[in-house]
Parts: sequence; C-alpha cells; structure tokens
Amino acid sequence: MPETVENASQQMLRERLPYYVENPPATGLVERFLDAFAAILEHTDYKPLLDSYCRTTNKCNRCSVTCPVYQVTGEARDVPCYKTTLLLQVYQRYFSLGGWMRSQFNTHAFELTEEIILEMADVFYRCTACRRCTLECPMGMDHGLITRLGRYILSLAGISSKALQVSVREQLEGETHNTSKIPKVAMLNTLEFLQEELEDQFGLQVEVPVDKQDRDFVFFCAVSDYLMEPDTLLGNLAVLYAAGDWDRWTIGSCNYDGINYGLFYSDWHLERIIKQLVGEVERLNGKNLLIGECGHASRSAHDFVPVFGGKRPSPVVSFIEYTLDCLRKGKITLNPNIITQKVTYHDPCNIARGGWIVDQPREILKSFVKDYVEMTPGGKLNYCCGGGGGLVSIDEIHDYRMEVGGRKKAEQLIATGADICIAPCANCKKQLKELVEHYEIPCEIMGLHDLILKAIEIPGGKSAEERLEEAQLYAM
Amino acid sequence: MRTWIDLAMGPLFAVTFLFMLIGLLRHLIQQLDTLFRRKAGRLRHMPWRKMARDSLGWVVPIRHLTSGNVLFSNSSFIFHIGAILVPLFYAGHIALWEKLFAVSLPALSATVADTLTIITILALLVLLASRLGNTKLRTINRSSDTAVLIVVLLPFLTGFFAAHPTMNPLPWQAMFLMHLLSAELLFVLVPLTKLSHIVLFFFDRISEMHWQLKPGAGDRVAETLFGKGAKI
Amino acid sequence: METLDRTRRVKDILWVCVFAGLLAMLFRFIFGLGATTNLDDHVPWGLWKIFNMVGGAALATSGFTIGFLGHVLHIKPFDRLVKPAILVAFLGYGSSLFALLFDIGLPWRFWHPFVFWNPHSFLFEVFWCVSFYFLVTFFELSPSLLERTRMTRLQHSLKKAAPWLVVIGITLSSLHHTSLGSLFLVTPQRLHVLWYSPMISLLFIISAMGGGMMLLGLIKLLYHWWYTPGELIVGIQRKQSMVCATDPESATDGEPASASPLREVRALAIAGSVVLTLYLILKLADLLLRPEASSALFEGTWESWLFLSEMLIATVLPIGLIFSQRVRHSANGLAFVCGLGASGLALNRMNVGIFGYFRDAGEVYFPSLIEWAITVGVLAMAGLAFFFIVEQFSIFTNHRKPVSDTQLALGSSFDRLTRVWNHRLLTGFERVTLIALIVLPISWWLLYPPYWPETPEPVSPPLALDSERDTLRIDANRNGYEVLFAHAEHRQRLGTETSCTSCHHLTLPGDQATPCSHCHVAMEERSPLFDHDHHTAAVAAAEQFHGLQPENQSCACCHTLGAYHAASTAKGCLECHREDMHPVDPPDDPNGLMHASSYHSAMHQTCIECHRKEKEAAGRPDLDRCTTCHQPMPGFKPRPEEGEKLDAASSLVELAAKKRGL
Amino acid sequence: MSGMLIDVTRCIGCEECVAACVKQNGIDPRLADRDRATALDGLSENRLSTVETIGWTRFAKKACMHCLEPSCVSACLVGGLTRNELGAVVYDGDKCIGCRYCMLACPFHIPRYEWSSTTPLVRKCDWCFARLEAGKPPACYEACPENAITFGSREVMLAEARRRITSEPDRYLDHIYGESEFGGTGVLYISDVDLHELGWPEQNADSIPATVAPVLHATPWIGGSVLTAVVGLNWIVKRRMEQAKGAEGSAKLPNDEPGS
Repeated sequence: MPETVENASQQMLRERLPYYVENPPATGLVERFLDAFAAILEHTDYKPLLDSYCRTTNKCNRCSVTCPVYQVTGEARDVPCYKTTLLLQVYQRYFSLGGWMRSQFNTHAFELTEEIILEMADVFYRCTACRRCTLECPMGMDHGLITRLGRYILSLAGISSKALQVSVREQLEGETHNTSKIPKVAMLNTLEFLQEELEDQFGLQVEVPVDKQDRDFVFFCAVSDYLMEPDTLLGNLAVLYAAGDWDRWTIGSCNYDGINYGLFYSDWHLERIIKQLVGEVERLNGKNLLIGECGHASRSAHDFVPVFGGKRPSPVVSFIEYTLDCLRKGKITLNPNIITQKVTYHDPCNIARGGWIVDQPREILKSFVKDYVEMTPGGKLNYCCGGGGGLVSIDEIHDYRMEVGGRKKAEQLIATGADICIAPCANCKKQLKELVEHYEIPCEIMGLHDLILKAIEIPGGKSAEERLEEAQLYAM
Repeated sequence: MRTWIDLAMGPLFAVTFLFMLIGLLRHLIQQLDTLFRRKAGRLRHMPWRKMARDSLGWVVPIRHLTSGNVLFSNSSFIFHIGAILVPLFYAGHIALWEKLFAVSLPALSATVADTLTIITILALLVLLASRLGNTKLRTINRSSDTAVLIVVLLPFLTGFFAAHPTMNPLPWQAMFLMHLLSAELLFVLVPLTKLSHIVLFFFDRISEMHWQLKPGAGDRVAETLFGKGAKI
Repeated sequence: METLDRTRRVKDILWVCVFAGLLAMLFRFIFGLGATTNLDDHVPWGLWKIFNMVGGAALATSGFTIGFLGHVLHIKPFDRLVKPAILVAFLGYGSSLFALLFDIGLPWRFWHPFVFWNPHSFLFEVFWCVSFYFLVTFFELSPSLLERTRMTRLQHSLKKAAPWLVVIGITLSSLHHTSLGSLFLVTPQRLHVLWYSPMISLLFIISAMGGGMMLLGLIKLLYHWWYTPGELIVGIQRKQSMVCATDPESATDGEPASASPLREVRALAIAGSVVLTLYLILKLADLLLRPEASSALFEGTWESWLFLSEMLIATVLPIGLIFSQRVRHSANGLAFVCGLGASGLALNRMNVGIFGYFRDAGEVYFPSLIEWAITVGVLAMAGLAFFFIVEQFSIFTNHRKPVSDTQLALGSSFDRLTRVWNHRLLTGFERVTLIALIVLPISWWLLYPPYWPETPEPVSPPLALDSERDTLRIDANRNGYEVLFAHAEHRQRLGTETSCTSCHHLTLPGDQATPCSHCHVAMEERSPLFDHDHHTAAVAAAEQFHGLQPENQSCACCHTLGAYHAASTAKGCLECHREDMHPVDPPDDPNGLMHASSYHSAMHQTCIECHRKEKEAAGRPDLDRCTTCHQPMPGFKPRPEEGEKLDAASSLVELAAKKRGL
Repeated sequence: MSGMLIDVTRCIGCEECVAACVKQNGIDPRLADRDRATALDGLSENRLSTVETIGWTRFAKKACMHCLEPSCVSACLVGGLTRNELGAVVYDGDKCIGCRYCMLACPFHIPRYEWSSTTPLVRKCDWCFARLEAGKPPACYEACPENAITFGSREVMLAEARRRITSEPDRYLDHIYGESEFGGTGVLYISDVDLHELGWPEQNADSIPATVAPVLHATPWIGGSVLTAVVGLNWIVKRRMEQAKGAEGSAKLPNDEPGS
C-alpha cells in the first residue's frame, strides 16, 4: 500500500499514542468517535445503562479510595468516576434530549474535541478494569463496564492497543485461529512432549485425545500455555489421568485457544471469538467447555457463552472447579508433605471479583499445603496484579505496570513473605513474574496445577516422594 | 401573602408533587422495561441473590463506613436517616398525608423531630464542606452536585424555623411560604437531577444486567460503520 | 423520513389529549357527575351523549353505506374503500360507546339493558342495534387484523361470512339511525319547533349517510397526506413514492398510480353530496308542511340562525362546491367539501340534541373542561388506534408490508452537520412517558373540579327594625307577608324582667343590645360564630400572654405546635370561656366551634313552641297557624305588570286587612 | 286508581308540605333549605316537591303528576320507572343505569338526579308509596294547614273539583288541569289563574306515548323491508356479475381481490 501522505490528525495520533494506533484513518477523530458512538447506541442496548448512570452519578469519590492505580498516583484523572464522567458527558451532550436542549440555550456548553478523546484513550488504557471500584460504589456504577465501552468506541474510531488488535486479527481472520499464531503442528508436538514428560515423570503410557467426538469436556486453555507454561498443562493432564476421566475429555485441533481479548476492548470481537469456541464444541459434539488456568478466558466463557451461545449454550466448567470436585470425591489424592515452602494465593480479578472462583483454590491448597498464608485483602476484594485488561501484552508500558499498576500487589506479596505465590491466570503469572523480578521479591510464581503436579499420587505411576528425590537430584 | 400561601399549598403543590411522582415512576418503569423487555431472553444467569445482598449491604453499610473516606460516608449515612424520617413522620406533615392519601402514619414526637432535623442540617453542612474542601472531590464535582445539596438543605432549614416561631427571624407566614416554595423546588428537581436515586437506588446492582450484551449487535455496528464484511 | 416526522408530531398531540383525557376520566369517577360536568336537572343530556354518541354514530355510518355500495352493488371505486370504511365505523362506534360509559351515572350497570327489557322505549332499540352493529363491524374488521397471525382457518371462515355480515350490518344501521332520530320524538314541547318534526327519523338516517361518506373521504385524504404524500399531487407523474410501495392494486387499473386516491375520494364526495341534496329536499318539504316551523325560521332568534347555518354548512355549500370542476380535481378542494359535509352533520346533531333544548330548559349549557377533556381524550385514543392499525395492517394499501414509523435505517443517523442524533434522542417509550410527565401535572391543576356547588350567598335576614322595640315588622322572605311582632305586649304579658331569658340568651356578655341578625346571619344556613381576627388581637393584648409578638406567638396559644394552618388542631372554645358561654345550639363540631342556627329556625323555634303551648290557654285555636302571624302588609300593591288578571288577588288583600282591623 | 286535588286558591305557600315530604323521605332539611335557593324551580335531589309562586299571591304545589300514560315509563329502556296498580309512578333504583332519558321525556320537568353522588339515582315524588300501601294518605296531604291538598280515588277528586267549581264560579276558572292533559294525570289542579303562568305546559296536549306509538310500531317493518331489499339486490347483482363473468371467459371479477 503506497505510503500515503498522512494528514495532521494522523501524525498527531502517531506521536501521541504510538502503541495504540495501527494506521489512523483519514477522517477527523471527533466525527469518527461520534459516528461510532451513535452506531453503538442504535444497535446495542447500552442506552438504558448510560441513561441510568447519567441520572445517578453522585461524585462521592468513594471508588477512588479502593482503586489500586489511584492509591499509588493520587492524580484526579485516575479517579474511576472521573473516567466515567468523560464518556457520560459526551453521551449527555450529543445523545440525550436534555443535552441537546442545553446546547441550544447556553453557548459554552460541553463540546467534544480531539484533546478530550486523546485524554479518554490515555485514561481508559491506564485502568485494568479490575472492577474493585464497583463494589465500593453506593450507586453500583460499574466503571469497568464503562471503561470497556469507552475502549470499544475508541477501537471503532481507530484507537486500540496494537498488540491486542494484531492477536485478535490472527485469532479471527488468521489461518491458525489463535492469538499466538501457534500452528496445529506445533500444538500437537507440545502434546507429544507432554506425553513423554508424563512417561518419564510417572511412567505412564498415555495418548492425549485430540479431536475425539461426544466427549464430556472439550479442553481450552490460554494458547500461550502450550509455549510458556508446560508444567501447568502437565498438572492438568495428571489430574485428568488420576481422576480416571481420561476418556471423558478432548482437545479440539481447529480451535484450541480460550483467550478472548474481545472481553477487554470490543464486544464485536468478543462475540465472534465466543462463537468460534461454541462452533468448536459443536463440531466435536462436546457436552461442556473445560477452561484451563486463565482468568479472562474462563470469565469470558463463563459469562458470555450463555449470552452469545445461541439457544442451548453448553455449560462452562473451570479447571479449578473440576479439580476441587475430583478432590472432594476422592478421585485424586494429594500427598500433604511434599510442599514445605510457605504458599500464598493471588485471586485473578476476572474470576474472583464476581465471586465465582474464590474459595475453591483455597480449599485445594489447604488440603495439601502445610504452610498457607492469606493475602490481605484477599478473596473478592483482592488487589489487581496490574496487568489486567490486556495491559500485560503491551510491553511498551512496562515501567507504568511496574511502578504504578503492580505496586500495591508487590507490597502485598512482600507483606505475606511467601516463597510460592499461586496465580491461576496466564496474564497474572507474566505480570507477577515481572513484578518479582523488578522488586527482587524472593517468591516464585507458579500456576495452581504446577503445585498439584508435584504432590499428586497417580496409581501405577511413580509416587510423589520418588519424583521429589529425582527432581532434587536433577537440580543439583 | 395569604394568597401566595394558598397558591403554594394548593395548585402549585399538586403540580410539583405530581411531577415528582410521575418523574420517579417514569425512571422506575424505564429500569423495569430494560430489565424485562430488552434483556428478556438473556436473564437466565442473573445472580439475583448476590445482587440483593450487595444492595442491601448499602442500606446498612457497616463494612463501607469503616473503610475509605470515613467522615464523608458517615455524615452521608446520618443525613439519610434524618432526610427520610423527618419529612415522612413529622406531625405537621401527617395531616398532609391524611388529606392526600387518606393514610395515617404514626407521628414523631416534637422533640425527636427537632433533634433529627438539627442532625440532618449539620450532616448536610459537613457534606457541603467536604465536597468543597476536598480538592479531589472538587475537581470531579459538577456544579449541580453542590446546588442539589443546597436545594435539599433549604426545606429543612425553613421548616425548622417555621415550626419554632420563637427562633424565627421572619414573620411566620413568610417563613412558611419559603418552606413551601423550597419544598416545591425540591419536588421539581427530584426527577431531573441525581435525587432520582430515591427510586434508582434499589436498582444499584442493575449493572450486572448490563453485562448481558445484545447478541448480533457487534456485527450490525461494524456493518453500519465500515460496510459489509469489514476486516479488523 | 420526513413523513415520519409529520405523523409523529400528530401522534404527540394525540398523546397529550389522551393523558389529559385519562386524568379527566379519573376525576369523573372520583367526584361523580355533578362536580365534573355542567349537566343539571334541566339539561340531562350533554356533550358526551349528543356529540360522542349521537354525533359519533352518525359520522361513522360510512361502514354501512360503503358496505352497501361496495359489497352489495359492487360499484367500481367503492369496493376498495370497504376496509377503511369498516375501520372508521369500528373506531367511531367504539369511541362513542366508550364515551357513553362516562355519561351514564352507573357505568358498571352497562349490561342491564341486555337483561331488563322495555320494548316500548326507543333507547332500548338503539341500545340493541348499536351494540350488535359494533360487534358486526368488529367481525368485519377482524380478517384484516388477523392477516399477520397464522389463524388462516378463522380468517377464511370470516371472509366467507363477510357478505352476510354486511347485510346484517346494513339492516342494523338503518334501524338504529332511524330510532336515534325518533329518540327526540318524545319531547314535543321541549325541543324547538324548527327541529322537532314527525319525519325526524328519516332526516337522521339520510343526513347520516351523506355526512358519513364525506368523513370517510376526509380521512382517506388525511391518510394519503400523511403516509403517501407523493400520490396526492395529481398531474405530476411522480415515480414510485420514496417511502413505501404505492398501491399495486391500483397500478393495474391502467390509471396512473398517482391519481387513484383522489379518484376514490371524488367518488365519495359526489355520492355524499347526492345524498345530501336528497336530505335538503326532505328538510325543505318538512318546513313547508309545518307552518309554525316555517314562521319560526325567519324570527331572527338564536335557533333560527343556528338552523340556517346548519343547512348552509351541511348541504348548500358542499353541493354547490362539488359542481365546480376545479374543486373536484384538487385535494384541498375535496378535503374542504368533505370537511364541510361532516361538520355540518355534527352541527345538526348538536342542534337537535343540545341547542334545541335551551329555550325550554331556561338556561344555557356549556360543557365543563372535564367534559371537553374526556371527549377529546376518547377521540384521541381512537386516532392513535387508527394510526396503529393503519401502520401495522394493510387497510388503505393492499400489500402486506406495514408502514411503521420506527423503521431503523441501517446507516448511522448521526447528522454530522448539526451534530444531532436526529429523532433518536428519545425512544418511543421515553417520548410518551415524557409527554405524560409534562401533561399530567398541568392537567391536574386545570381539571381539578371545584367542589359541588359553591355554597350560594346566604339570604340575609330581614330588616327586623328592632330599634323600635315596641312592634317588630319582620318581612322574612320579602314576599309582602310580614310578621307583626308586638314586642312590648309580649313583655307585658310574660312578666317584665324575668321573661327576657325565654327568648334572648342573656348569658352571653353584651347580649342585651345586639340584634338577633348579628349572630343569626343567614336566613336558611347555620353561620359560624368564631371570629379569628378578634381573638388574635385580644390574645396579644391580654396581659395573661404578656410580651408575645402578635404576629407569631398568639398562634401557639390555641394551635398545637407546628400545625398552625389547620383549624382541626385548635383548642375548643370552652377551654377558655369556661363560665361566660353556655352553648345554646349544642356544638356538633368536635372542638366546640359554635354555630348560630339559621334565622328562620331561630325565630320559629322560640315563637311556635310558646304559641302551641298557649293555644288552648288563650282560647285561640288558630294561634299556631301560619296566617295568624304572617299577614300581607297593609298597602301592599301587587306589582303593576300583573294587571287586571289579579283582581281576585287584591280582593284577598282587603279581606286580610279587614280581618286585622287595620 | 288514586288522584290528588290541589286547590291553588287555598294554598298560602307556607311549604309545610315540602317540609313533610323532606322528613318523610329522610332527607337532611338543611340540604333541602340550601336547594330551595339554588334549584331553578325549587325541585332537586334533596327536595322532591316544591311550591311554585306567581306574583307572591298565588302558590301551587309542584311534584310528580303521576300521569295515566306516563311518558317517562315508556322512555326508560330498562323499565326502571313503572306505574303500579295504585296509579303511582314508582322508580326502581336497582334497574336504573343512569341514562337520564326519563328526565328528558317528562313534559313537566319533574325527575331529578343525584348529581352530587358518585353512585347517582333518579329522585322523584312517589306519592309516599310506602304510606299508600299502609293505607295512609301521602305526608303532604296531612301536613297542609289550609287543606289545599285532598287525596283519594281519582273519580272522587274529579267530582269534588267539579263541585267546588260549580259552587263558587267566580272563585275558580272552569277548567280542571290534569283531567285530559297528556292523556290525563293523577294530580288535578283547580285555580283562579291559568296554570301556564306558573310554568305548566299548555293545556290541551295529547299523551306522548300515543303520539310516538305509530313510529315505534313501524320500526320492525322498516328493518324487515330493508333486509329483504338488500338481500334481493345482493342476489340480483351477484347473478348479473356471474353472467358478465361467464360472457368474458376468465376475466377476473372486479371485486375479487383479497380484501373483499
């Protein structure tokens, strides 16, 4: 495509928002923004939401007290209510009767300018949409939802994080249909590697069921696990084998990526990804979706498969729920005296804030970990790791994530003084590892199933102690 | 003066009170309409119990009063006690409700009503001060936030003076007229400003519902903006 | 898109009328007929019964006339007008019956005429025919309403029954229109002679047929003006109108599609004016046959002017105009003619039903605000129903696709220039509730009925001439029959000082000098005695409440804290006036606010009791008869205009004077 | 068949009869007093009889005339008003739906309506029918001090009226009002003044049901004739169209579109 000469607004966009604009279209930013907003209000049903928020904003500043970003920076622009007002002002001025009337009568009413849109883009991408502020707001305003809507409008207006945009394009329109461009071959040989690992760690001859029809579970995990977190997958396989459910699950080969970046910034992509997942489950005629250890993948499946999944959406089970279920039924046994270090648990926002997965991992951990310490504030009100909402995949804002986003989480980790911190979410693990590195915290970040892998007893395989000695021998 | 009072007590009261009732009813119906008509098909997975527990948590917000901006939250909570009890159960108003709705509510004794009114006025002043004093609050406050506080304060102040002639600087009829007019101003502003949280407060956990997005909407939006078969 | 704005503005106005009407209906049921309407015993039938019912039924006759021409005679342009005619008939009769619910005193007994019969009454016959005809129109309309449902079997059977329904409809209509007319036969002397004629039934049905067709023409023109403006411009060969497909049916007629609506309206107007000429001839014949009517025509009274204007509007003007070629071929001309015909018919019904009775009723009736609100509200509801049915079902056009005003154009409707999200600011729901929010409070203020009735000025008691103290001449109702009360003689006979208390209540301070009429102010009603201003001044002055500011503090002495404006919270009189007030008339209001009895009963109570007791003792049997005290005043001259007819009366005066030896 | 004779020359307008009527019907006297001034002719829901006066020298009691062929009975569509065997026109509140046609139909303007109530009924003098059944005369008859009102069977009253007219020819006009007016009424008046002055309708008018009867009996015939005419026309036109259709072969019937 010949390098067209870029007009002023395009150049300004390139230098103000370097990693948020791929190729800025020519027309004015304000018109694009208002067009996008009008189209959204017409076809989706956000209008009642914005109406009721315009009516009940109380500006009482309670939400700022709980926001991890504001507690660190203390700036006015980080108050969640301020961010929401930016968007609500535009809605009230251009899309409500009162706003139109006010603009007719007083001359200096609110007018949307490019500067305000840029400020919106900057502010919306500082927030990780961890929704801690929603629990504190007396009027129940969900600033996470408004941030998402703001990003959605910006994405339609041409401003959205390049990293997310590229990976979603690959996932939806690329031929590998996953965010990390892992071809099917690469996935299959990772599975072979896991089979060998199982064999030498447990001495089991098993074959990972791929593309099997009419299974109870269709397994989806964050596709980056195939590359970066093999032992979590190993833990998953171990649990499945130990529970004897080996023939009740399968992995789809056409679409094996549970990641859904649409949840962070675009309903349109969210829906199309969910439709891909549901399509895969229907192709394999599976009963339910089994989601691996990934915060936003499990939430986007759990919350949005029923919404976009058509008439009879299949139920969604998180792997943590599945493991707890097996533990309770005694299908798997965990050796309690393997893990000696001090262990703590970090609640990924996407699964804990809604109160879905909070006590399950704790029950599992307490069953086989001797020294377990709880983070304060733990459970539903836990702090965000700083990398949520797709910020972790933007490397350019590494220092923002370290200094501002993850500061509170780092203090929490130091306060617990744990050796191992369990974070059942790919993004959280990546961010926490960077945090640990940045603040030199003597703590190791692992997935929940990495720990289970160490302590699991598989009948017919090597016992947990033998594997522990082998690992220590190997380490020396 | 007497004619002004008759006007304020008669037709003006009827019009503004009715305006408030219908305005709040309109907000209520719009919320219910959104809940049951627009999102009808997608409400299977609404965590109703969790929503009820959270919003009830705000009616008796012990957990919330100890965290965050303590002064602001506590004075707001105390203000709300007085602001709800006094107008409804004050002896003078009981006669009004009996005339209008033929319902006889139990009346507050005079001393209790007075102390509650004083506490409410003080709490309001604290709220006003902290809204103006706190820099963070001042940046994000719209002009209507402070104005609404003053509009709420006026009826309590004038009502208190009207009820206690000894402390009343103005003649009784003037103070009574100001009490009526300020109350009617409050009635008119209730549906138009954030005061409509009288009704919308009970829907404060409604944003759970708004996560139930509309299927197929994304494609139509993209089609509207970029035409058929738009690429990301 | 602009046609949508045109209908939307009309719908907003209709919604305003509907909400005002709903509130008026609420008041009608809460406060009853008396407080909300200007009807009274001399004008029993008012706006709802005459305009909505009689007028509404007359204007909605298009159903049976077009049914006759279209379905029975299969005349060319009318057969396509059958469905709109049925819709107009259904909505017309529906709104009339609904408005009737508010007119009859006990609307929850509307079913009584089905059970309790009185075949001798015309209203019985009207009731049966109108309710059955309403059912017939409903069944005739339902095939087009069921189009969009899957009940094809029901639809098919209804279509098969259609011709029979039309026939029954025509007979029922002819029956009830004649008896609607003969309803007014029952008032020979009350209805003005111009309209009361033995042929009134025939006149009613002929005028109804004419006016009904004119109204249908007007409504069809309005429909096309709203929904397919393109087609109305005759002569300009417009291609398919941009909003919705034109009438494919008419296209195949070989006529240019754009001319078809006018052709049908022209046929209606001509047929209507033919019937109206027949009506004119009958009317003139009726006038000639009844000499007293033709003489009353040119007396220049109210009724004669009303009659002439009615004939002018209903018959002479439309017939005259329809002859001119220019009017017949222009949309505005036809609309004017049809409008004239319809309004002339409505004026005729109002003349017969209301204006004709003024002279006999002796008072002029003008509907109250609530009556107007309910009438307009009911018609607005019919209008909104018309819009809804016309948009959702194919009534005027034959194709299935309904025209709806909320079509969502796929293109974003955000107008870049004016930066306004045009006509999406308010969804339909918000728009209607916003109108309610504005209209209901204001109409509450305007429509709140004054309580029944403003109590009339009390008749002030007579000039009792008490000052003379010897003989009192009390001319109670100033009719020349006065009472000669010999005050001195009574005092003499009953014992001088001790007898005062038998008539006066001397226990009240300063009672001696005050005349009776000082407290007994009203002739018939009891009058309150409590004087508020006197008390506030006295309380402030009295040292007992020393140092209190008159303006504020005196209230606290009687009223409870806080509720100063309510009389109910005040202390009773007896709590202060313990000793010096003894309640003559037992206080019936709880806090003892005293009322003086009416002057009439005050006088009679004291006098007649003694007279009855003393009758035997004094040996005068006629002591307690009215005429003993009430005598015509001497020198009473009957008012001059009575003239000689009353010579017998004057003899009576002398008779009485002689008897009293004056 | 009872009758009531009212002698206008004897009546002095003391309205004792009205007070008795109010007491008998259990109406609050204060309301009656108020309506005395407000009602145009003194008759209202709280005052079922009144005394009309002319020049304050002539008075006549005015209430329901209890006609022999009452126009209100023929008008009421639910049969709420009936004339019973004693000749009194009685109102049945359970049947009435409040259409108020009787108030329009009565030539004497007598029926009154309870405008101030939300469940209104028609109010009218019914000759104290409860007393009549108990054999006692109406309350107004007993209350009149000047016995200007006499009550008994209608023939006796007519005979009494003629006796009085012949005995004092100069005192009375030679006309018994109510003997033949509107087909004869139960209440008869003899007076020295033409009653039209007091607002009664003209003297020689014949009964309304009689004048209206011919039109009433004609309605079934009108209905039948219209029905036969339309059916006949329909059949004729249908047949002619079949022939036309038969002649033109398969041309579509002009009115054969879906809507017909």
